[in-house]
Amino acid sequence: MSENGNLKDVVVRIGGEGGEGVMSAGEILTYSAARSSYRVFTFRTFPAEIKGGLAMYQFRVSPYDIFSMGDKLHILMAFNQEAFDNYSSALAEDGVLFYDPAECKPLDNFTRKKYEVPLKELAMASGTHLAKNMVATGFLSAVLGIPIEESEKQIADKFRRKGEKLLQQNLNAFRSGVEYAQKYLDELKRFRLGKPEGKDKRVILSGNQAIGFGAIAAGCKVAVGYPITPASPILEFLARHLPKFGGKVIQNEDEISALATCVGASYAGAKVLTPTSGPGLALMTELITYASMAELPVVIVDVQRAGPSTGMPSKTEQTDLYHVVFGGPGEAPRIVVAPAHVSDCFYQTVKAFNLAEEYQMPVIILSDQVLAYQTEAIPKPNLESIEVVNRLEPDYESQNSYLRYKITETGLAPIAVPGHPGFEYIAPGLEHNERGAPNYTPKVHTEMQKKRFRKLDVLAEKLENENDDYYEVKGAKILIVAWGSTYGAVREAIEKAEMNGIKVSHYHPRILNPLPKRKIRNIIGNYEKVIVVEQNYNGQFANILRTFVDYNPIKLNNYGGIPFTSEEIYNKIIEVAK
Amino acid sequence: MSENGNLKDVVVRIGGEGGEGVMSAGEILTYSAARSSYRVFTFRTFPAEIKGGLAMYQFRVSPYDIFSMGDKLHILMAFNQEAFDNYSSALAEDGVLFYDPAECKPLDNFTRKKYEVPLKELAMASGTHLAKNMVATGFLSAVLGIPIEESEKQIADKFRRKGEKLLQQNLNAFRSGVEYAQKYLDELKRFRLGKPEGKDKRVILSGNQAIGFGAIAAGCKVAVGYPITPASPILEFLARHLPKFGGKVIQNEDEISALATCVGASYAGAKVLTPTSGPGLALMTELITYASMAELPVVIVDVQRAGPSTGMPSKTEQTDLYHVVFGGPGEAPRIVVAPAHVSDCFYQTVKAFNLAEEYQMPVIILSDQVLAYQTEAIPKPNLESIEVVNRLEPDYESQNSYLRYKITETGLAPIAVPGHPGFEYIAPGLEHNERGAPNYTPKVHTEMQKKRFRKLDVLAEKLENENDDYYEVKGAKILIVAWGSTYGAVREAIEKAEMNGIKVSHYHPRILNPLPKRKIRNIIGNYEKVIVVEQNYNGQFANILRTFVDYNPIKLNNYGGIPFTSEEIYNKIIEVAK
Amino acid sequence: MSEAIEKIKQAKLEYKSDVKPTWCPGCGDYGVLASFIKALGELKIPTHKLSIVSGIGCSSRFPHFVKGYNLHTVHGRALPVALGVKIANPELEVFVIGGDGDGFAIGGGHIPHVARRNPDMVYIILDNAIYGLTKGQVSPTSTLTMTTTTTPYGALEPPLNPIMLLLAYGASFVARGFSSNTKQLTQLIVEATRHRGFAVIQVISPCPTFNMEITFDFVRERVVEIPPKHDPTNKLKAFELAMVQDKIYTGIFYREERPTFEGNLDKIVSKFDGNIDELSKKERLEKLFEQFA
Amino acid sequence: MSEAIEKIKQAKLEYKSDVKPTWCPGCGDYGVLASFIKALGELKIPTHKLSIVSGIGCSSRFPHFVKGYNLHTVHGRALPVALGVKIANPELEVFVIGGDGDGFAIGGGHIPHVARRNPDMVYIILDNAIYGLTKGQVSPTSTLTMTTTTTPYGALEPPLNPIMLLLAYGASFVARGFSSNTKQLTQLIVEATRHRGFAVIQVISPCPTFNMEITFDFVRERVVEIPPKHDPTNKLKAFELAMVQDKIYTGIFYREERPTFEGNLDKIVSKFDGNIDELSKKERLEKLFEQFA
Ligand SMILES: Cc1ncc(C[n+]2csc(CCOP(=O)(O)OP(=O)(O)O)c2C)c(N)n1
Ligand SMILES: Cc1ncc(C[n+]2csc(CCOP(=O)(O)OP(=O)(O)O)c2C)c(N)n1
Ligand code: SF4
Ligand code: SF4
Ligand SMILES: [Mg+2]
Ligand SMILES: [Mg+2]
Repeated sequence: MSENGNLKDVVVRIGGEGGEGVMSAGEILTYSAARSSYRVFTFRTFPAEIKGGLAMYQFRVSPYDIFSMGDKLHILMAFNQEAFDNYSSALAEDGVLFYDPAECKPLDNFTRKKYEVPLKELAMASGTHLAKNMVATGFLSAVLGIPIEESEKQIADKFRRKGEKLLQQNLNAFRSGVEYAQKYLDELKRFRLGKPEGKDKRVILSGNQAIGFGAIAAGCKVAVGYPITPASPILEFLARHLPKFGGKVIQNEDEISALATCVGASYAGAKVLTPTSGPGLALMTELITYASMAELPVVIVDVQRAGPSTGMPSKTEQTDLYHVVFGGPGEAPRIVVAPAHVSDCFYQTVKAFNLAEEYQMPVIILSDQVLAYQTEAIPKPNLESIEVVNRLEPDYESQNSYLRYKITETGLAPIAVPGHPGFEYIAPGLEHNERGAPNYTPKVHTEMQKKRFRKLDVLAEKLENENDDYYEVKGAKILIVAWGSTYGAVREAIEKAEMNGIKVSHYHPRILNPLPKRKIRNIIGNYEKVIVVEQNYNGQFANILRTFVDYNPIKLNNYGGIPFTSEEIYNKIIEVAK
Repeated sequence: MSENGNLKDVVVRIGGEGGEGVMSAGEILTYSAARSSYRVFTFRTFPAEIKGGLAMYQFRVSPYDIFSMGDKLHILMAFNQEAFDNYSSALAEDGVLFYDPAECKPLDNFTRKKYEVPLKELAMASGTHLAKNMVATGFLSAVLGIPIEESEKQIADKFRRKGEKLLQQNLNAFRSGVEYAQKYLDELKRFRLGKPEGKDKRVILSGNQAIGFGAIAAGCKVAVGYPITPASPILEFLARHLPKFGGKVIQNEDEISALATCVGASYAGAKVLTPTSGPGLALMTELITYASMAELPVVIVDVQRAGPSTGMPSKTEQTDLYHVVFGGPGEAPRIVVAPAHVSDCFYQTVKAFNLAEEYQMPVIILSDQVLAYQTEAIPKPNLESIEVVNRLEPDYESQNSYLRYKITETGLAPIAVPGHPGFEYIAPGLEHNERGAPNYTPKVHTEMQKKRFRKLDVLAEKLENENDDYYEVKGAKILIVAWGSTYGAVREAIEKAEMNGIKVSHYHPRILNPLPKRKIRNIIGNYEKVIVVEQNYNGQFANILRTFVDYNPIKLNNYGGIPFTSEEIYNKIIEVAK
Repeated sequence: MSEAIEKIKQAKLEYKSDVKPTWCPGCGDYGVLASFIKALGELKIPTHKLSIVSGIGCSSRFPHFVKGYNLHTVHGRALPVALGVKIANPELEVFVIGGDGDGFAIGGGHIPHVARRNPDMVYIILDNAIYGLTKGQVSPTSTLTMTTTTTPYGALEPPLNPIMLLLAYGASFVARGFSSNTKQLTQLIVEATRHRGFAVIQVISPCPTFNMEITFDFVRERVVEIPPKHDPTNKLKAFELAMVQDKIYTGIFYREERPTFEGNLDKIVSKFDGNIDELSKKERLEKLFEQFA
Repeated sequence: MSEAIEKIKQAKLEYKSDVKPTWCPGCGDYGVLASFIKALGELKIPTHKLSIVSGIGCSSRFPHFVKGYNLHTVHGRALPVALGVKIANPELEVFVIGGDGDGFAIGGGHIPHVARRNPDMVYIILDNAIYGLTKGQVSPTSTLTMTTTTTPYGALEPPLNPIMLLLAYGASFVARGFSSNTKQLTQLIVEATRHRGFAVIQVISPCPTFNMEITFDFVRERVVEIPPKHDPTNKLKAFELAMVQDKIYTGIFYREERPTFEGNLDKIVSKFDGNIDELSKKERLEKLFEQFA
């Protein structure tokens, strides 16, 4: 809480039936806040079904910097009984419930403060029961003190295309929500947000969008995909925007062909990307090994969802790490990059393209469902600070006969781009000699396996000296190791621990394969206790650490399909600190 | 060497151009020896191309028990120069070369004994140059003392269908080979084999055939596959023989559909199998996770070949372990079984079917190219000793409503077989409640993940108390851990070490997932040095041990595409023992 | 058999499961579900002999809503899974139900091979010319130039013509229905089920949520029954009818009688006397071992 | 440019690579290779503008034997890989060469989608009605009842008819050749290459090692050139011709002119002024960021 008794940040969840407009209510509030320079953080789930099933939109808003979607709710807005039943227990001690009395009856044993908001009734009065969500939007804008005009502008944008009548009905609904809130405003004063800090230029992006931006900035020229939740928005973003940068985007008949087309385009000289999720990634397995064998740069984005099999397409999990590191028959080197938050999605995507070009192999970006849809108001990426790497081409003037797969100390040899006379070569899936011709002798296979893996060694060696993923706190005895989207929850848990006198360091590697083993051993060696936080059953990264640095850490796992709260992590810190 | 100066066993390699009949020469010799109660062991490679390229057939024959294909060659029969160039260095100190002077000129610096055998000339004299291989067969029969009549019977069987003329030409060629040998017989006396020990009934099987027999014995009713080297012979064996046991075999349009059809047949109540190799296995990844999620028994045989990608289809490697243990997005439990030798192929396949039925999940049998084609004269499997397990079905008289995915202590619940009224259920790929209906709540997903993995815990616990894969030598300070087809080479290396005064124990687990961790820790704890022997670059099983029992062993790896010799392993033992 | 079991048996004609459809209001798939259940009733198929297999998609949720020994598998693989169900237990009435994307995009490689094999099963394609479940991407049957989330500047490829494909593959019963014409659709499903062989019905089943081109109105304006004079055993004529673009013909384009796959497989097995118990199995195995001795 | 480069350029019409074909003596594929190289010479395609893409199979070894910017990919995926090559560099002359199994079994799901897109490339199917490389298993074009290693009791399914499939998919040039008729085949390859769009040639290319039914003699007895009166723009007539079973027609069944896929893609890009350098790229990115602020 800030000095005047107001909350420093407010966590709001809106819950209702899929199709009731929960998402658009949340989005309007988010954008209005962010455009007014507030920090915002969002998280959402929806049922995999199109209509029906419980949907929720959660956002956290603050005038100060925040790292995650927050833990306990300060506000729950329940459109119906199911939302109350499922979410009311997530309310903080001092949290409040807003509910539509027409659709929801809080149970007798519910002890938090509750307020009726007659969503349906007010919507009907505005002309359509479909505008329930606009009533809620107005009501929450007023309670939080988010500028009304911003929201109205958005509603106007949203409904203009759909006709004047609908627009008016929705605006009226919004206003009736604002008005209805007035009677509670005094009582709810502590939810009103202060003026935001700083005024840096921000853009509001989801993780998926930030990856799309990263691809464009890195020079992606061909993107091919097959729709799959929660990765489709990347393909959709690129389909709309990549052509503006001379790029070509196509939806193929499946994931196998999506990666196949990327492989062909990469051979022909283009930077390529294909976005997918678990089931699609599984189908790409064979071609990943081909790209690794033929040493072609490709970037694959795996937006993880909860598995196994079709699993829970609209829920989150970090369960594909094993597959991207160890999956695939034979032994085929690849690089794995895991962004930690929305702005990181942008920078790590640029890095992924650079690594693919430099190391001539598949690079897999591991995102997940939370990061995919999480919307954050991030500082606008600085394009000047970005370095773009392009593949090393041979000296086309050279008179030496061209050896595409020359065995070198680094494992790397220049890639000829088709169209250059005298540099014709074949990209083979068979084991091959330096020219690419099939060769199955033990010597050649042994040397070629070493050569291909040597490229990972070169990268690992570089990583030994990079430290931007290590957040060291002097005097800490506990280290948290985590990866991917758990970043924010970990940082907030560490802040909370610090406030309670426990110092904790944080190592959050962005490149998960290869690993800088000496560096990790050194880091780990400085702590009495190491906790690996990840969202899966097996403790996949923890197990990888056991293998590669022979260290058996404490594991904190969660695998219910919804992200860690910082409280879960904080509690573990307390437990371990004892 | 045995007392009279004769060799205890003889290792022979025949090398020539693909299409010159190297394989059939080898096979005739093998069968003749085995039918005369000799122990035999074979190994072969051929070029992935159909015709052309170097092909070789190696066999080791002995009147006494043997475990592997042997190391250095006693005899090399070179059909052409390429065979000499590639294989002459594999000859033992006292090994001898037989070569066709028309096609091959030993280099001047070749120091071993060499003998001309005019294969082509003698073949032409018999009527066709195509019968070179028969000349060689006759010559080697005489040198080794393998009964001539057995070979003649086989030649007759082989050529009868092709017409009397061809048959006579080949028989003549064979006989001229026998005759030609007479002049060397004295000088080559030490290669003549003694009378074989024992007279137990033996069958001559390759690993692939033994797997086919195992499937039939276990009650397989549907086999579906897509051809791929080196797994096709399993499908071909079953296509011919399974219908005799009421089973159905089909070749599908790809590996995805092959596993899909197996999954459907398993649901309908049949025991199913699909054989494949790396690239096909990669394509099955998604459906493996589905079978795991829907808890359907399926047996997949992965006959490993050298990778990555298309790699070296006709060469061997143990590089799919990572994929079968860790591959697949989400977290989907599965069992991995690795037979160690030909007779083990039979028994482990029966076990794989039993495990699939009992634990209701995919079971992957990891074989490899050597084991696939290696022919061994094994004691005829005793069908009475075999236990066949069938899936647990519900009590169809029960009045309780049927919960296919009931959460139980073992994770197991009965599977209803279609056709029983009142027990209809859906096999879902989505996360589901106990009835199979979609459910995405954190509680259900968490409990279901635990339930599915609990089945592996139950199996691992059982394995803690089984010790038939541990060959303990009292007083040994060194332990070799190995898996799959390296068995024979390891056993012979250990025998050799023992003869040289170094005691070595051997742990050769057949089930590679799940692992009995306490048992392994106990075993390992008894040794000063532990060497993990495997045929891959990364040391996959060694790394798995690091993860699951926190032990970092010494690694012995080889990844050239041809199997370990016992000498390589023996040398490592010597090095480690120092 | 206990009383309870008797009761369950009597209740077997109640086809609806206790999972409620989650389709959008107005989705064409409701009409197909209704027709399907009516057809099952008419055919008197007991639920324990029923097996519905699907892939992934809005339409592929179908098997959750009907009682039976069903499988809700992975995207695009329903047909080969169903083939396995049928060959392992030819007694079951097997239906495959799924969408245009599931069938003709990711699953497109399986249809030719199942079609030419001619297993006795029914494949109902709920064609809405869009990816519904993933929220509105272009599908193989979407119209040329159609804008969708992944084709913001218009689709670049002419749609596939499912009827032509199935004719070319050798499906032995090929028909088209419209989800709003439940009477005709019910009859098509009944006939397809009675047909011995691989019977396919393409059902035009609009998605009012995401497809703004192939709407109910669009279809209604173009739908025409195949003229009764059409000879459904003439494949070339069927092609001709299928090539018509300005009308949407419904009814049976083609039918032919030929041996079923499971029947052919049984013929192989019965070469060897199919009556196998544990004892004769062991005897036969011993005999087979002899061949390798 | 140095002298050496000049020399390489002059040598560009020597198409043979230094990898020697490893096909069996007598394999039909030799005739196709000869015809292909002749056609390249006639078309004067320089090797640095040539890209041959294949999957896996005896026939798929093809790109190793011809100089070019080639890819020898994985089983069944040559077409989508080639599509990528073409869209990333429309200047290249792209050929896909592979077998009946590679194309119609494991790769069968890709053909419809590449065909309807109509990229300007040539697909040559070396159809031996068998799996050669894996030593003699049944293929999608093997004849009904054929015995092979995996069908010891005879194949149970009628073969697919590649020409009919390609017509149904919307391929814009569909032809058939015979590996022994290298003169006709060379001309078909030349015409297919000149055709702007997706051109497919099914070449009957017998496998004397494993296919004892579709032998050279068998084909020679049945092969007939398509009568010159055939109108290759009439799709229904093309179907009729393709359905003939007792003869093996060779020549062009069908051709049609329509926009190419890469052309369509370029149209989208050119909506936005395709001249992009690093500077304008940054400007455009900044503008795009504005939309999200
Ligand atoms: C391997 C894989 N790729 C992608 C998806 C995502 N996905 C689910 S349904 C679907 C397409 C749905 O379209 P359609 O089959 O036409 O069914 P509809 O929803 O329109 O009924 C896709 C792409 C998936 N589940 N699995
Ligand atoms: C995923 C995968 N499955 C199976 C194989 C094995 N395989 C290699 S070639 C081939 C079929 C060859 O037949 P075809 O395409 O007709 O070519 P041909 O050899 O007859 O020219 C198969 C099944 C493979 N390489 N990859
Ligand atoms: S999205 Fe379309 S297909 Fe899916 S349920 Fe809604 S209306 Fe039906
Ligand atoms: S096996 Fe057949 S297709 Fe392959 S090279 Fe030999 S003849 Fe040609
Ligand atoms: Mg659809
Ligand atoms: Mg073929």
